[in-house]
Amino acid sequence: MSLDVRDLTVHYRTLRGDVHALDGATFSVADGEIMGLAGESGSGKSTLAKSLIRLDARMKYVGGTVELDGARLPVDDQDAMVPFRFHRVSLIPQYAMSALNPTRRIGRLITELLESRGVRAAGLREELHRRLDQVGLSADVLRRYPIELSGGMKQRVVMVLSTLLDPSLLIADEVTSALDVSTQRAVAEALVGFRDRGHVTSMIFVTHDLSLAHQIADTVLVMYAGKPVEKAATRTVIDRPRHPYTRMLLSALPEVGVTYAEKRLAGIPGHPPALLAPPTGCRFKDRCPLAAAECDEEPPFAEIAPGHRVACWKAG
Amino acid sequence: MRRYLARKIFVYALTFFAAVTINWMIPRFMPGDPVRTMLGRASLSDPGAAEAMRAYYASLFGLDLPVWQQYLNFWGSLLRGDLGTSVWLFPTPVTEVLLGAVPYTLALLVPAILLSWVAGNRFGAFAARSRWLDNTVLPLGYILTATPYMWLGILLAWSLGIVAGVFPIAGAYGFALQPEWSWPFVSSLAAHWFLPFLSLFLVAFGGWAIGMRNLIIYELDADYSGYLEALGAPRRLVRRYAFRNAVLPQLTGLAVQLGTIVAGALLTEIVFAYPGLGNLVLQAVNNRDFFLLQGAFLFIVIGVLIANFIVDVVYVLVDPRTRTQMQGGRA
Amino acid sequence: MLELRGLTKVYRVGAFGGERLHAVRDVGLTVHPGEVVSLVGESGSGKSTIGRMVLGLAPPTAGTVVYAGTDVARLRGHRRRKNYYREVQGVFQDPFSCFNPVFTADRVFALIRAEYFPRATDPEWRRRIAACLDTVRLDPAQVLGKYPHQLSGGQLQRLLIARALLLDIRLLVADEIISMLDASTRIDVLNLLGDLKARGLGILFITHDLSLGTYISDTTVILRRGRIVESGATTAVFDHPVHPYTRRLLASVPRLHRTWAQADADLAAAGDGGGCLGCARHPGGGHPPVEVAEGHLVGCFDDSA
Amino acid sequence: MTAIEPAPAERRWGESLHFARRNPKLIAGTAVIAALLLTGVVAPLFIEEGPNVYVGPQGQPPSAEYWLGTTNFGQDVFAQFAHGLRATFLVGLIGGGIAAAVGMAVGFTAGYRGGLADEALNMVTNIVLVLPALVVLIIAAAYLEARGILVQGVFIGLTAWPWVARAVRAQTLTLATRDFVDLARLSGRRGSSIVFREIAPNMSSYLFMTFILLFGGAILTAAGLDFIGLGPTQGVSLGLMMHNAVVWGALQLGMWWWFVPPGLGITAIVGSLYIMNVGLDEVFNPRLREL
Amino acid sequence: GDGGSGGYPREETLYTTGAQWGPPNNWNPIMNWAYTTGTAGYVYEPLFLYDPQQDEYVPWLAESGEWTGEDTYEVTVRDGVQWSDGTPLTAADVVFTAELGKMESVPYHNLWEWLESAEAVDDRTARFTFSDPRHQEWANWIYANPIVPAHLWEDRSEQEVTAASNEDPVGTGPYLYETHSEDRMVWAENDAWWAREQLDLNVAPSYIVDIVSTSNEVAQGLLLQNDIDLSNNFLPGIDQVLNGGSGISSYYAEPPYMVPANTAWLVPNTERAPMDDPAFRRALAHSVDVAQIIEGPYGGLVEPADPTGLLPIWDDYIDTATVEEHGFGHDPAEAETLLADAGYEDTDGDGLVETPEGDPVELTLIVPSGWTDWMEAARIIAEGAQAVGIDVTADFPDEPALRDARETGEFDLLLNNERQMSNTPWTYYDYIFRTPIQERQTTTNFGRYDNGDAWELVQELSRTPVEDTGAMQETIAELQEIQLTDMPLIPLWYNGMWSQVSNETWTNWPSSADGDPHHLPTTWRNYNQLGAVLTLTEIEPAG
Ligand SMILES: Nc1ncnc2c1ncn2[C@@H]1O[C@H](COP(=O)(O)OP(=O)(O)OP(=O)(O)O)[C@@H](O)[C@H]1O
Ligand SMILES: Nc1ncnc2c1ncn2[C@@H]1O[C@H](COP(=O)(O)OP(=O)(O)OP(=O)(O)O)[C@@H](O)[C@H]1O
Ligand SMILES: [Mg+2]
Ligand SMILES: [Mg+2]
Repeated sequence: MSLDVRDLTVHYRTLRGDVHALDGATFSVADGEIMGLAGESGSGKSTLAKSLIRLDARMKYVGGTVELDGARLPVDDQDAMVPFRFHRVSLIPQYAMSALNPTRRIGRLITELLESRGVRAAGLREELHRRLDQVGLSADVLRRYPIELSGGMKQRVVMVLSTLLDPSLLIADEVTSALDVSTQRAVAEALVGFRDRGHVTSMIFVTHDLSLAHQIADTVLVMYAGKPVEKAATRTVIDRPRHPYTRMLLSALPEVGVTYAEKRLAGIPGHPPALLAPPTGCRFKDRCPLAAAECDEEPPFAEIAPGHRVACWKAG
Repeated sequence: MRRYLARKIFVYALTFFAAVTINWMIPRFMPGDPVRTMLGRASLSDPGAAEAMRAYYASLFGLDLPVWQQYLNFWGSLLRGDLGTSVWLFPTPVTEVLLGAVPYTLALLVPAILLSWVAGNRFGAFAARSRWLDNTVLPLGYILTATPYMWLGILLAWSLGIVAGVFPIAGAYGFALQPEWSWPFVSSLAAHWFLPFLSLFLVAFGGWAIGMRNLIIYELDADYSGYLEALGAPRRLVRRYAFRNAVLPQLTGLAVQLGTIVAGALLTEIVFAYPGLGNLVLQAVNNRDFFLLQGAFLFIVIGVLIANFIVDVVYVLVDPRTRTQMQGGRA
Repeated sequence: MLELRGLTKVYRVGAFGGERLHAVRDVGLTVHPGEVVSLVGESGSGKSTIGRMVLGLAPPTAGTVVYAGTDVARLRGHRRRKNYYREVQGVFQDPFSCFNPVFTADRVFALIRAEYFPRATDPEWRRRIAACLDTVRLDPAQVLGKYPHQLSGGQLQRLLIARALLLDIRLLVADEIISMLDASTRIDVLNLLGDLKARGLGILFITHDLSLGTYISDTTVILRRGRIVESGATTAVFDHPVHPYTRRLLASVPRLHRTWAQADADLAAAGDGGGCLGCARHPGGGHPPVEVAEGHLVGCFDDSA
Repeated sequence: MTAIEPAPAERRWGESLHFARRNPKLIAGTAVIAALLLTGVVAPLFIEEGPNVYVGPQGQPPSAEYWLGTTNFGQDVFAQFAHGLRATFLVGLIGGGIAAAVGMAVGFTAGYRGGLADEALNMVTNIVLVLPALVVLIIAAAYLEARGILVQGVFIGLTAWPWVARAVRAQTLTLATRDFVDLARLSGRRGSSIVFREIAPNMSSYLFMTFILLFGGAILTAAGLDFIGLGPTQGVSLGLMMHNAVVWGALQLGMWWWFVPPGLGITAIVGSLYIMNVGLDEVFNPRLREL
Repeated sequence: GDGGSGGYPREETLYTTGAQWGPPNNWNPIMNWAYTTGTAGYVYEPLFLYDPQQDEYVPWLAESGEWTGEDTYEVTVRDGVQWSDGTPLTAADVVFTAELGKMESVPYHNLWEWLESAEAVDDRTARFTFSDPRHQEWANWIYANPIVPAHLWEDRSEQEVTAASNEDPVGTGPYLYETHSEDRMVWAENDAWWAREQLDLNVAPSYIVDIVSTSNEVAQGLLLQNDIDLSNNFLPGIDQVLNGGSGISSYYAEPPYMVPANTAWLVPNTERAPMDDPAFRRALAHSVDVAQIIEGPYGGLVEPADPTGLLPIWDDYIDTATVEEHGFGHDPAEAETLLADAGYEDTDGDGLVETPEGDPVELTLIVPSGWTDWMEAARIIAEGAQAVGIDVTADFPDEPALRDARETGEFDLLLNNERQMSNTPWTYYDYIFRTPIQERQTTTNFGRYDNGDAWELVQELSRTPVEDTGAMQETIAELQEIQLTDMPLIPLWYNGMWSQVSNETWTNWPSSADGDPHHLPTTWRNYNQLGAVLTLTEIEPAG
């Protein structure tokens, strides 16, 4: 068991009250697993990703536990988290384009960061070059400033840097959303390559695009309104989704070849609930065609088949 | 990079041209013609003598030529370093008068600017560190920048000079001394220099501290800081990066603020009767010596231009971003 | 109805505009009433620039945009431009940035009213808006009087379409209007465009997502570095891509039922060596657009240019 | 949703008000300004004689009768202070107002028009920026035979605008790339109304803060001019009071009540304006709020 | 202060300030409006000194001088006087100096309007022959103008004479140029000064450091800190210090403390109505509350002027009977009566009078902006005038503008005090009455008062020998009669010869007290010729 998250709850403090952006997430990621984390915008994907490594000033840890490789990850204590960061848990942020200090040469930045974490940079130089090579960058980039690189290059530099210490868990938050299809593919495949070579043990790959998750993830966790609604092996989620939300989401995806004239697809009516005061019970019930009285009670995130969990009364 | 500097130099050249032209206009389009000022002071009661003297001075100042020729001559003599003759200190050349004063002004300005900039930036970065410092010390910074230069000068002169009698409050060095490399002279020079320097320093210091504090907050909030923290970088490193990046806009700020600080130096010199450009400007105004005034103006503008240029060059050297943009690369 | 001929756009960048950037080069295409033309290409290929030129927001460096027989670049004067915008409108990628955040969302309607219908009475105007909102399937009560942040991206995007429909438009330039939307709302907007097309509207549909391109478009134009590399009927282009770039794009599209590996395998199975199929007939590396099938054109350009 | 965070108006104003009420900097700054403004507006109404009338004994320290003492000639320092506040606020208003107007006009035009207009205006801005304002003002003031607060304000305004123009230009440039500007053009709007009705409202808080800084700057500049003796030839201002106090030997004679209040007044006004500005920044700018 | 260590020994150095307002840059005695303080007096010396207190001409470079005929005057130059380069002073130097005046741009060019020739009869005798023997004016010239060395100056062009800074001054006086910098001028004692032997005079300070004034208040600070021994600045509020036993003293121990040095006049433009009406001018004169000016801005540092405006040194020339009859003082009631009698009534009920023709009276009194004491005075004058119904407002244009208005006659009322103390009241009457009126009145008669008879009298006075006080008094009485009835100018107060000294380092300063010397303790321009230089021979180290 690489990562084990139990009831993790994180809120955002705002003027009007707490935004329940992550409300009791329970899931686990196995060694070597790439877990796709999918869901609509605002469903809490980034919140989950961030809370596993560093809560920002606006975020408030409310409850739950995280275990990494059998040891408790002190996500509630930012100072205690420091030793874990980079070494054990690492992140490729959503803002990879602007993640590098614009006034430092990349090589120097990496050296300084490593030294500050007590790692001798010289010892890692060769490995660094090798990994840059793996993602198709020449060692030359180390002498350049971030501004001199294209978006895709920066993305890959961040990727290499984040995984340099072979973390157990890598969180990649929408790392490809801003790229066009061919670059997106290259980056995504590079990530898989990292896992295959053991640079990272397991990975959470955040995306809003299920078809992209399908390309590289072993399992997919679908979130809705701050809660996980379904987790299963990727094929299972794509081919035999059990949660009505997942199903509707998939049916709304146009595929190459499908045309309006031939097959008119339908979206999901309605809106996700406001997370300031989330409704009780199942959060999808207002938009769910199957909703019934029992949905007023919150469905458990139950395992209905091995490795397949769904939070729906009707899924059973 | 070369193109960037070329462009800058072009702007500076244009500014210089505009300044010189304005400058040339000063004595010519001001009320109270300089020749009449001279005559007035010579108190000639005889109309004939007055007329003769008038013609004499008019030709001396070159005011009897057609306007366009005056303008060209002005450029000509300017390039020879000749700024004309002072009316007030007739017949001393303006350049000579100014060169006597410039060292004092520079002696105040250069250390005040550099030290306040360095100290203000350090302090601002330091204050942004804690809520407590931020709330107690920074208001002080605001008060300091809001203080009129001369008022701070007055307060210092009054409290430390007149009441406490610790510092002298007039002149550049003791009146009993002659410039020489001796301990009494140097210490006297320093004692006279200190208060005007201090008031300049303090006001400017406040401004830099606040600027830095605001910038560093933005920098600490920037994505790259967040990334560093997510990778567990110690606050020291994050702050160092933030500081370095925040210093860059402060450098530009230096260029923008230069004029204000120079103005502050002029006012401070007046308060402390420090024999620099400020006092000259004041006397030039009081004595309607527009040739001196234009000379002082030109000196100051050139000084500010040079300083601006230095800042620009330094900026290019320290900020990689400008360099790439200059190469036409896209951000 | 809309015809682009030899459209070229060169931006001057760098200090003093010393560098030139060829954003669009020699692009020609037509949009007929009731036709959806997809403009597909990677980021920076010049799609938006074409859209902006069509909308008269950027003057072309060379070539012409001809709409209903008139050259758009020649539409000098406020009145003429207004008349053009009465028939041609645009909707942009980012619905949030299309609304002025300090005003309520329906200000976009008010602007149209102020410029085009200054004499409309309030009830008349309300009726008109209601009709348009109905077309885009929005409930007036839900969207009017609200600030942009109180509405979802899909709602905002639909408001923008409704805004365009207030005028009797004949042509809509839709620049990546769905890429910012969630999968669940995307399809609604696409369906809406489909409905409009059915009513005879010509649509220039700009996207970098090929899978969306096929859903409603009749014609697909693939753009690369400002040039058209392949164009033709959507089905033709997707089913029989000729240019290697098109094929590479298609293979990179993440699809639900086919992984990248499978796509590569398929290509390999088809014996695709990665060359341009058009070049088979025009050897010698690079050729101007040629017709490989009816209405299916392929251009092969030297990349170094 | 991607990185673009909407800056929603209603919530913004509502939140702004919320934070404004809770922001000690803003409250303190506003309170001081209000108090001084009130003094400047109201107190002169109760002072029957003008500020320059000899009303009492000469050179008296503060007392119950003369709150801030009297000058060498027996003028009431408080009366001068109150009138001076008025003049000082006026100069700030005129100078700041004109600088803001010119700076915005130039900034908006340069930023929105772009191209040649931008190049030219940029050049002008850079030139004026580099010329040391006070020296230019000294010359301009020396040029005038009779100087009033109004003219002083106008002159100050005409030299203080360049950095505003720069800042507004930069802001306009970013805002002009926002799609709603293009959309307004598609709605048949003219350039000028796009600038003033679409772009400017988005910068309102920024523009307001700019004005505050200009206001304070104008006051300081005016004080400097007054101090050199190039202040208004009629009337009182705080700078002129300082000038008079110094000229009449208040320092040497230890008449602190003569030279402390005007300087303190200026510092209080400008300092409060600056602090208000930080307060406003914190109110409008969510990123600064937690600090 | 920190002046104690190093440099010039404090007890041998005299620190002065108040005359030099800009960096020292000019040691040319011909440019008498621009030379560095001390150039005339310390370095270049005149033939005579004039002691105004004693009304005495003190032979200086001249051993004697007398009118040898109706039109001729002969000077005998002192024997054994040497220029500081060792060359002896001769009559040729005197003649040369006078002849410099033939250059148009030399300030005393108009000397040659009435001087016919100057010649050196022998080494020690110079003879002047006059076309118009103006005794008073000549007496003035002969002490006011220092002699320059012919052997160094004779090759100089007009420009070098009148517009060069003459660095390296070579004179005959008690001091030599030592050094100068931006803010000071240092003079060192001339050990070879002729007066040591010949007159047994010795200047006490080995050094004089004259500090450039940047402002009065700075001078005040320096004086109070004993960094300065003699300050010739106007120091408002100094009376508080003088009374405080601080070692600072002035000429008089009681108000006005200062020696009256010139008269401040209210100048009405007599070419403009209603100032062209003597009755109106008289009424205006009665409205001015001089006492309030003296108490207010001046804090008692000045005295009200005599109705004739003559300085106290000229008390003997005041015709008391005339003053008795026509004199005036602050008397609002009288002013109102005078106005009413002359037909100035308030016809429209605004509290302000109109002219007999019914035109409104709206007058502006101008003084230069920044001249704070005068600005205050102007306000008080305006208030006084308002109080009697004359609408006067004070306005403060810039000095050049004011000067221009003054010269061209584009003004209603102004203040002026440009005539200083001198050897004869003739200089005052010249100032008041000189005609014909020029397009520009640059130095005299700013009010453009045109009275040919009066000017005849002034010229007559000019020709009266200076010893003939009786004749002078007669002519002056007639002038005073005209002056007091016609009121071309309204005298207000005597400006002081601002002078405050510190007794810390130097004592025995001149004062009015018995036993103290009586010379003028000042460094002001042209006052050395009035005997101020003698102060230096009388002060004593305090130590
Ligand atoms: N700083 C914040 N303050 C208040 N609420 C926030 C903040 N950040 C995010 N939220 C809210 O928390 C919820 C979850 O946000 P989160 O960023 O985790 O979503 P996401 O699934 O990553 O969406 P996206 O696909 O847009 O990145 C949303 O409703 C969002 O509005
Ligand atoms: N105003 C401009 N000035 C200079 N260059 C520009 C400008 N607008 C666009 N460009 C450049 O022109 C090229 C084409 O840009 P365009 O926006 O048309 O691409 P796009 O295909 O729409 O890309 P995306 O998918 O990212 O929107 C790009 O290289 C871009 O940087
Ligand atoms: Mg996210
Ligand atoms: Mg685009």
